[in-house]
Amino acid sequence: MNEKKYAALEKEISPKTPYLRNCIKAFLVGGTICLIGQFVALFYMTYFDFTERTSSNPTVSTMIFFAMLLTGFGFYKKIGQIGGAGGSVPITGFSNAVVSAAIEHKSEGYVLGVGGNMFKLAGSVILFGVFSAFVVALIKTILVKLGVVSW
Amino acid sequence: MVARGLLTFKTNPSIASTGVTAGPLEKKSPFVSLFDKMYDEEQSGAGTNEQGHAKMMEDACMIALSKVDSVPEDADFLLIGDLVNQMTPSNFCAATVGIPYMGMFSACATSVSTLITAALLTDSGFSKIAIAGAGSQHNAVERQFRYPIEYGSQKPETSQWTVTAVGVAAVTPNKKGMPSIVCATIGSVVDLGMTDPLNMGAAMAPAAADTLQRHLDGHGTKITDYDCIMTGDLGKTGFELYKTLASNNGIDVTENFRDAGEEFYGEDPSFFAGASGAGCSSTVYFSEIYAKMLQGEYKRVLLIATGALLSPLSFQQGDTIPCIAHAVELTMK
Amino acid sequence: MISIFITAFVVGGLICVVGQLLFDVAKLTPAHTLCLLVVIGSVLDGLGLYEPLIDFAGAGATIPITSFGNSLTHGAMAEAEKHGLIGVLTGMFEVTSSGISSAIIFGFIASFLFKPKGTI
Amino acid sequence: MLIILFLVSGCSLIDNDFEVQNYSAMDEQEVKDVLASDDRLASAVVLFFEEELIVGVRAKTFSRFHKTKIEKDIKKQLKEKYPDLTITVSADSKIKMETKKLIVKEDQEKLDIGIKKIKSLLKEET
Repeated sequence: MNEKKYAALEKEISPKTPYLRNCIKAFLVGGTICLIGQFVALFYMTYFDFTERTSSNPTVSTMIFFAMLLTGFGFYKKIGQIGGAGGSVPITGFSNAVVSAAIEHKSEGYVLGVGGNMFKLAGSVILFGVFSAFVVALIKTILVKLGVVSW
Repeated sequence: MVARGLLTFKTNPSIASTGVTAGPLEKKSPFVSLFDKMYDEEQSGAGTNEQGHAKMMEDACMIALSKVDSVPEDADFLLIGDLVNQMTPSNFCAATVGIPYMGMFSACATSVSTLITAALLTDSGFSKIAIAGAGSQHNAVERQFRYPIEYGSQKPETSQWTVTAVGVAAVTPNKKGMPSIVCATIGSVVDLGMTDPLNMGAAMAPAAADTLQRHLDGHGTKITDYDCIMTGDLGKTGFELYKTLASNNGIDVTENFRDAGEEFYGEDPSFFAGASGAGCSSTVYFSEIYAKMLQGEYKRVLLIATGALLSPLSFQQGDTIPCIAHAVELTMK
Repeated sequence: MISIFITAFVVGGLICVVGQLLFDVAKLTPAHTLCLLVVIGSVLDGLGLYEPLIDFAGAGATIPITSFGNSLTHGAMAEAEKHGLIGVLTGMFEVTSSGISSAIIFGFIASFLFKPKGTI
Repeated sequence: MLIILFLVSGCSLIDNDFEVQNYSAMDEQEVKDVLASDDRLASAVVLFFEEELIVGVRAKTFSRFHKTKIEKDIKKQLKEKYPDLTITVSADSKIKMETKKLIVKEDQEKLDIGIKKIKSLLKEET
């Protein structure tokens, strides 16, 4: 039995990934989280002085807060199991990554444990977000300077 | 006779008693009535996962010893292992019980590798009571190998649930009416290029099939000689693959093939492909199989514990998952 | 008024479907998927396409992690417009800070309040 | 202050969803024409007050992609028609909401405060 033959056998016998079902669940769960986000945004627009644009910041913070509670009470991993990407792609998934790492490493103390591991999972998102923003903004700035495009 | 990892014991050391402890979720196991002690809380009342893990191990050792009317001072060796970094729970357990100790690691195959070593020490006359066993704790293992417990990642159907359980056995020189260790096969590492840590059963199946083949050839036995051939923690997917590989090798796959991982949580789909972890094979071997042998239902069994020898580092660096399987043969006379 | 809720649901859901396909078909880990989506969000903003998407879908575009890349880029570009190249560095967190700071604050608070449960 | 209270209930003049409140002496027909001719709009509220003209519009669902362009277009057209007024056009629903509030309140004393607030809301970026 060589590696290739075994890989083929493994593919045949392992349960197939239910692509369509996973996508539908991701769509429904992710869509619902965004829908809740929209209600939160509407709340901020109606009762506070936020416009459609500026309401996104408090909305994001509120959703992060909700996800903190869900993670702490042990519900978010269920959402993640059902929704897959529907649970991890929204900002609530980012919050789940931060909060779950923070409470997990509490046993090692607040400085080395919580502080050192909080961004264990989410740190890469910040890194790639910041670096790609840097590159994109740099390219755009140069292109503007060269007169190829305008702001 | 010793040749290429094949061992035959002259004095047939016995398993005089066993001790099995398990966490709260393991109450769902069909074998629960055979477990000696259950905890209502994952950390068994200790402050951290690792301390709870160590406490569970201590309790299992004490239970096994008390069943042979002994105290830790009577025991000659403690051979135990787990999956946490540097096996700290085993180390702390050994510190508490104070038995001369060797930590052993063969991932989830530790249950059998410790049993073989204990049998060797007993066979050579160095040991009157040797405690052998292995354990795992879900939260401690998951956080080390995968994600934080509360992280919402989607597990595929092939993934397995690390059990919170410890199983140990007290190995003594041959005693009448007790299951005894006849022969064993030390596995060689098999790596067929599997890389998915959420499908460990598939990675381990070839190792199990390889060791099964070597044991049958090396000791000149047939499948029909055994009342039960039980693998450790292949899970539903791995077990299917292992049976396919075995029948490809010309082995007649019968009803006597069982897998501890597949059976551990019954048919509950929330555990996906079944159980895994060093505690899975050891608890089932030292409760279900041991009890069936004492009752006389099983006269001769072959236990093949499988282990995936990966680390979080090796997986992240893109290495494949090397796997091992050790086999031990028990008889009841 | 109703239509913004429908578009939020549909667009947010579709972004998650893209993530799910990256999980299942491309076999990426969650961390790789999220990083890729953030980069995509950032590039879309560079092309000037993400803001219209927010106008269209509201929370459907601001809640998925892609908006994180978008707002980082947006902040960097807004500052670059005012202060030139150096603004690329200084403006980065001007817009996004709320997401990161609330994640840090709530994450730390959570570590006081909760401990991992480990149940199914 | 000379005020011509001209409450247009909307339905009689343009479309059901176009609402105009005029606290100034300006002719409002022009604004109605501009808004009515733009088929990307679903509804609008218009407020004239002294030198100010505030237009809050709601774009149709798929036109929301071009919100900024719609704002610019309408502002440009209105600027031609009313060169003397300070014109504020926004497709943000908050602006429309606030403008509508000012209209419903009919409290002219506080109008300039309200208008200032709307403008400051728009100034905030992000």
